[in-house]
Amino acid sequence: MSTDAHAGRMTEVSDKFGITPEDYMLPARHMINLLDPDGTLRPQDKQGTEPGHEYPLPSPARLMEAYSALVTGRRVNDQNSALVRQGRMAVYPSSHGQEACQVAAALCLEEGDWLFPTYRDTVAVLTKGVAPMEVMTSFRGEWHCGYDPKAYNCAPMATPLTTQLLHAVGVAHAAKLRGEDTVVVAMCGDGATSEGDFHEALNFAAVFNLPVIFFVQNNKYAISVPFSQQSAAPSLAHKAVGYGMAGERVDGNDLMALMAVMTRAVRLAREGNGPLLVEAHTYRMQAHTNADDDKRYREDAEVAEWKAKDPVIRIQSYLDDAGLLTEQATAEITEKAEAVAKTLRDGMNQDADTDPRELFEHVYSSKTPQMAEQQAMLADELAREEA
Amino acid sequence: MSTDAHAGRMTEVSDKFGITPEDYMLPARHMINLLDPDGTLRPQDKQGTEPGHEYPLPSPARLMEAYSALVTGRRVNDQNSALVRQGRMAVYPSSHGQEACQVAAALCLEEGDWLFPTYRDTVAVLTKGVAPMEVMTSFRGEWHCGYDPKAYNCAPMATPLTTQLLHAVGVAHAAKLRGEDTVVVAMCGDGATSEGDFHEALNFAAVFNLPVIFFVQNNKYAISVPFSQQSAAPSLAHKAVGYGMAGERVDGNDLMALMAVMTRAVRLAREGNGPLLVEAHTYRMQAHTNADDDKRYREDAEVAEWKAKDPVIRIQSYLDDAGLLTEQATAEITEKAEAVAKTLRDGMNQDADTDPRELFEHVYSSKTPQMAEQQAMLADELAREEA
Amino acid sequence: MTTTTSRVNPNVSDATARAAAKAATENQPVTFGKALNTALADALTAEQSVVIFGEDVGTLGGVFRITDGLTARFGNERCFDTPLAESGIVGMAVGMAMNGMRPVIEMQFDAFAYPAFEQIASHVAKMRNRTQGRLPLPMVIRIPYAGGVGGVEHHCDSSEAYYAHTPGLKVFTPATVADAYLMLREAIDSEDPVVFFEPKKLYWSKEQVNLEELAAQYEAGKAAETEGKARIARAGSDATLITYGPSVSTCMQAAKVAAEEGISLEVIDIRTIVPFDDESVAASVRKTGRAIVVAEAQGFASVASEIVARVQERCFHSLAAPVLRVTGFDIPFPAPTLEKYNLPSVERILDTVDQLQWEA
Amino acid sequence: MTTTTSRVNPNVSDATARAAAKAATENQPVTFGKALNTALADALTAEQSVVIFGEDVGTLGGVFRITDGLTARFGNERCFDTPLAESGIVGMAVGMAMNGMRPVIEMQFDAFAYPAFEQIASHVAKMRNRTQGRLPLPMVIRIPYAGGVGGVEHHCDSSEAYYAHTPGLKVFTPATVADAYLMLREAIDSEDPVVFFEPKKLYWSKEQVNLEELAAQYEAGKAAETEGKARIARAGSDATLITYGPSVSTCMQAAKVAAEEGISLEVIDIRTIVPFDDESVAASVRKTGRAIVVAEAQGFASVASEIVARVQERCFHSLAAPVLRVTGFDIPFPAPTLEKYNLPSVERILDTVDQLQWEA
Ligand SMILES: Cc1ncc(C[n+]2csc(CCOP(=O)(O)OP(=O)(O)O)c2C)c(N)n1
Ligand SMILES: Cc1ncc(C[n+]2csc(CCOP(=O)(O)OP(=O)(O)O)c2C)c(N)n1
Ligand SMILES: [Mg+2]
Ligand SMILES: [Mg+2]
Repeated sequence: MSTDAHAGRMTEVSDKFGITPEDYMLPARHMINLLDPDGTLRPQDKQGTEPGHEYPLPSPARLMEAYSALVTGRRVNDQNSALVRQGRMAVYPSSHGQEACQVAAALCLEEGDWLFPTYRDTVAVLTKGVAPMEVMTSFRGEWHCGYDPKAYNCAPMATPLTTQLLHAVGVAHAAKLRGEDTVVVAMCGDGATSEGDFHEALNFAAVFNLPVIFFVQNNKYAISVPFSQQSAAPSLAHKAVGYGMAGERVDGNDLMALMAVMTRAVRLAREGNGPLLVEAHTYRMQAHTNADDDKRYREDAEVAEWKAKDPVIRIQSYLDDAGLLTEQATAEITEKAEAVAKTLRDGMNQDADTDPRELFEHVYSSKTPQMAEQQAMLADELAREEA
Repeated sequence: MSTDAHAGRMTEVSDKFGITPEDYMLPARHMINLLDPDGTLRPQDKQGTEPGHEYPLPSPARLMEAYSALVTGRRVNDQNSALVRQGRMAVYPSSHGQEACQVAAALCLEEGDWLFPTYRDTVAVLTKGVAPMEVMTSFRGEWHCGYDPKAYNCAPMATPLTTQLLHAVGVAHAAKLRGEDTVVVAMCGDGATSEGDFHEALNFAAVFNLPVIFFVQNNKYAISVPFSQQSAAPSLAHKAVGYGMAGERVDGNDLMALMAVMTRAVRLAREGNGPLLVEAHTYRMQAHTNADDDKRYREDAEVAEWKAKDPVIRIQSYLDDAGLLTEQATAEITEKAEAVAKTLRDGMNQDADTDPRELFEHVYSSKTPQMAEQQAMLADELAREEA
Repeated sequence: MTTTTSRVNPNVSDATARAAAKAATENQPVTFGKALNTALADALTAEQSVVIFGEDVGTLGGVFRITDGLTARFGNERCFDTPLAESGIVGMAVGMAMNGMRPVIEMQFDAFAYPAFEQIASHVAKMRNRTQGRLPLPMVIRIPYAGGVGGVEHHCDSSEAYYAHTPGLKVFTPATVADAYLMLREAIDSEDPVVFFEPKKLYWSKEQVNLEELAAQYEAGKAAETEGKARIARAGSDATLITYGPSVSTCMQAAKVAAEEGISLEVIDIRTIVPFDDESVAASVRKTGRAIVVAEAQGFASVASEIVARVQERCFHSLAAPVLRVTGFDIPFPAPTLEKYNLPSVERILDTVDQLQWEA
Repeated sequence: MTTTTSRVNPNVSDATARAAAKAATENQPVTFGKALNTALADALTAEQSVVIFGEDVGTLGGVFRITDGLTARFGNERCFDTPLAESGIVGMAVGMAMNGMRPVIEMQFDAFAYPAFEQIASHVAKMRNRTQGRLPLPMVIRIPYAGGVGGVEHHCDSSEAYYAHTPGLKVFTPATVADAYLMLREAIDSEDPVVFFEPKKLYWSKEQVNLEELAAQYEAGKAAETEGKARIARAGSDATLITYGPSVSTCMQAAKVAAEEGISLEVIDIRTIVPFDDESVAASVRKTGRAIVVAEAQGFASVASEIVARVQERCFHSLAAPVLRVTGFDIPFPAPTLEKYNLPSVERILDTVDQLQWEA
């Protein structure tokens, strides 16, 4: 590896593991993968771990917590898709098939840590604790994000791709300047890694040595564009070395591996080792949104192949084999998921109650004369309409 | 190295050299450096070359051609700085100390190839063949770039950092679609690599497999900001792997190494092996521009250290030792340089002859009614003034 | 028009293309989207240097299907997907235009063109001028824009003012099916960069238009030019509604209702914001003596402001009332539950007509 | 004002700061640049959550030295350099403002803010609204702008219209040394994001201003508010020149010359483009009956257009002539040899005054 490298901080970190900075920064030779598609634990030498890239198995309790969130996540995805079909919701970008990533992104964080989600990360936001109807506000077609980001330490789900990664860096930087040890998980998709803001965010995080985990769900498509047309890199995790940070690849349908990798990433970041880039290999099982027609750009066979790697079934078999899925546990988990689904059904079946006059209330901290004038004009129209 | 990597094209290329794709993409362990600061040829095992990163020495004829351009380049830098001091030119960002990079960037190209320079790359543009006074037009304070980019296959010197790299990609792409084998060298500084456009340009070039050499002059400063605050990467050349292209580091004050590395890069690109990223380690010996005061942010000692590595003296000693610098050769080279300097002096001492009415002529292909109206108004003012 | 020797594979002969267009257009009403699609296909056929690229414009045919079928018909070298990066798309287009191509690129939605703003403002707009005319940049940036389709945040901006304010760009926006075809052909054939705004609510609107005939006229140089030529969409005598893009249809409806109430409104469809047709607009307002500018974008420092300023300057002594505006409010676009309160509506236009100081 | 517990090292006591300011201001005229610098220092002192960052603002003190000495005095955690990336700077500022800081960031030159346009238009402007007021973004984006300093291409843009057209942003631009101080303090203390335009030709202009006194007044809440309050820079009765930023001084000169010719011009300095002071402007024009809007930016779809539109709407029946404009031409800024032909000049303003249809 490069001996002229001036990888200051990375040298310190890699020294702890007795490897070169570049071996620390580059992802492990194989992606981290603890469970096989059928739910069996892989032999240790097949897990992809290696010196400097070691991942102890998560505890049963933690796995069960994650599994419960996963079941809820799947239920929520499918409930929301149904609500869209019924015309109760405007649009929904489902993460069906990616729920293990979503759950791990939220559960790896501790009290006070922040999450920066995209439009596809409903399940992560829910898992972070945001109330179901609040999460879904914008997808109903309301004009605001629906929840208080500061109450949940969870940013609004970002629509303009990649832009939120820089906000994540800013949140971490502010915390660091105040001496708080906040860790931030910033999410984006494979397509989003092509935007300039991705580059700027990773570079800022590395230069300021901030505890940000950039978590990329590589679901193989950006709407219709396959990954092969998005990047020619060996993997997205390989980009880390270009910023002087550590990168890792993980099986994004393997909840156990995700929990292991993300938990360790958060710990490393919190300990001051700088940002990390984690690429999860997963698959978008459904269309981009309900408005998309994925038959136009991919084969059913490809989708079927990934169906066999379903993250829910995989961890379920493992937990079942491990004797953790007692009847009671299963019932409780199902009940929890159903309760959330019911909340969504009930909520969505009520019409949102929005007052158009509010449109002028939050543009500025107090209404400018122009805002007041325009609001008055609208109020007058509404009054005449009602009269 | 990563075995899960799907580095398609890079695998093919690296196979030719019998190394892994990542060993091909990552820069060689040491930067390529053929001449010591005192001009002696380094022993082969100290040149930084290694399998897949092999650099035969340039021929004496080619070195002499480059040396001549180097001498002219240095002369031009110093002449221009003098003209600025005399108030004959508005601003000049000198590349004093970086001339070897500039010369190599232009001389590695062949007929029909394109160069994309920045504001600091006057010497590269001159070496590409643009007439001296044309090159200097914009620095005199005129409103246009002064030369015909298509006549010289040389883009206007870019002021908005990094933006030109994407234009370079476009020029290469257009040529490729027409089946032309045009190679493009796109230049930028260390600071410029932090902009989002750097990322987008490299990614586009790699995904479309275009023959573009991204040539970064890492002169250690972006105005006052030192490289350590610009990037935490082991080197800028390490960024290549994140795009699936090859990166290399070269001593930017070693004309021989630069010629070797750039010539090979152009050849590889022309043969269809995709884009390359070359980082030249050099130093900005003078202030950012005449308007800058570098005493505010760096020590004299640092500058002095680099003075000892001057690219002109280095290659001069080598050529002298090699018996190539005959009295006649030296005289011819000096004369050539002086002739260019004289052209600049004479040209700059004449006032530019510009007609304000022309400001409306090139905004659109033909004047809109609004342009015509505004031009008429100005013409009327001018007429009244003259009257 | 620039012609370049090209190895790009045309794939399909003119005759086949015409036949396809014929089948598609002869007997049935044509959508605005189909007119755009046909214009792109015809331009690809007519000119080897035309290339189309952007996000999802290849296999998928664009999220609005405006490039539908072009990759299949013309090959992946003429119409292709790029990585997801708007600055990259525009910047690469600049380079391609520098090197003999005529790129036609798509920004997926209005607000997603903003990452490319630097490339557009500093290069697309200025390269010709910077090079004293030596490097023209014939390229088209297509931007689906405006509301009325229930789109969520960032999908409904009316961003034309940013570009109209930037010297060196032309800004077109068609409002009819025929104009969709003709103006896109003109934009592609222009030697200047054109930002081409497509009112997305019109994509599915239909009119009885014979595209084949239009194409033949255009290619024979017999179609009336649209650049810099406002269109009198409806003649009237009492007041002028000056508008463009998505608001033209709203103004037409308003004029219809007003007519029933005995007020005769003239409706002018600007068509090209840059260059602006001062002559037609001023002639109308001098005739009617009253004017309202209608546009969806927020009003402050907008194209509507500019039109008001120009009209009052040119028609001051003909004006019986100040020139008024009906525009979007100065708030972020409130998609979708409340967008109707923000969009210029027939009622709001008619209310404003009432305010034009009619003598009793 | 948001206060946050902070471990940021203040480094220097209020008293020391005051003493330094005192020495600097008491006996000699103060430059516009020094007023800005002092405002930044005073804000850093007053409020722990204020942080300053950007390109070259640390050690170097900015290319115009507006942040000179701040890193030395307040430490590298309060005023620091970033990597070279404008979208990164603005985007990071958004996140810091989300998390309790009040970032004050510098764009090195006007045209180099364009790479950040996406972050500014889609986030800085909209975050408060998107979150129903729950995530205010108190931040200031300082932009040196406009011409008159012989700057080369991309260094002299007047880009205020792009931001003024974007709802959710406030847009300030001071024209006097006192306003430079007060308006920057107000901008930093605002709960809303402010794009703060600094006319770079004024950086070295001097006035006799006691900054220490001003600071004391401001901090005691006794300084008159500037936001939304236009300033009558010169009273007059025959016509009103409405202007801002770099053009205020030109208008003042024009008014002086006009006075010698017996014409009394009122000069209004808008100060804050958003929010706009309709009241003061309309009152003046109703009084004088004639108005000219003067601004450096290209005129098409500009702030000047907006002002014309507002004035003619509000003052129609008081107007003896159309509201005219003197602006930059609709061309890329022609720096530096020919910039004088583009900039609004005293002569061009007086010519325009002559066109205001004065009865014989
Ligand atoms: C800046 C920007 N450009 C374009 C879009 C339109 N768009 C929305 S999602 C999407 C694809 C994103 O792909 P990826 O990042 O892989 O995320 P995924 O949808 O697969 O989760 C595109 C192009 C956008 N939202 N923002
Ligand atoms: C987009 C943009 N931002 C800021 C600037 C102002 N600027 C001009 S040169 C420079 C530093 C560039 O440093 P580097 O890329 O290392 O090139 P060098 O000047 O060292 O050759 C800066 C910040 C600019 N020209 N363009
Ligand atoms: Mg994806
Ligand atoms: Mg540099």
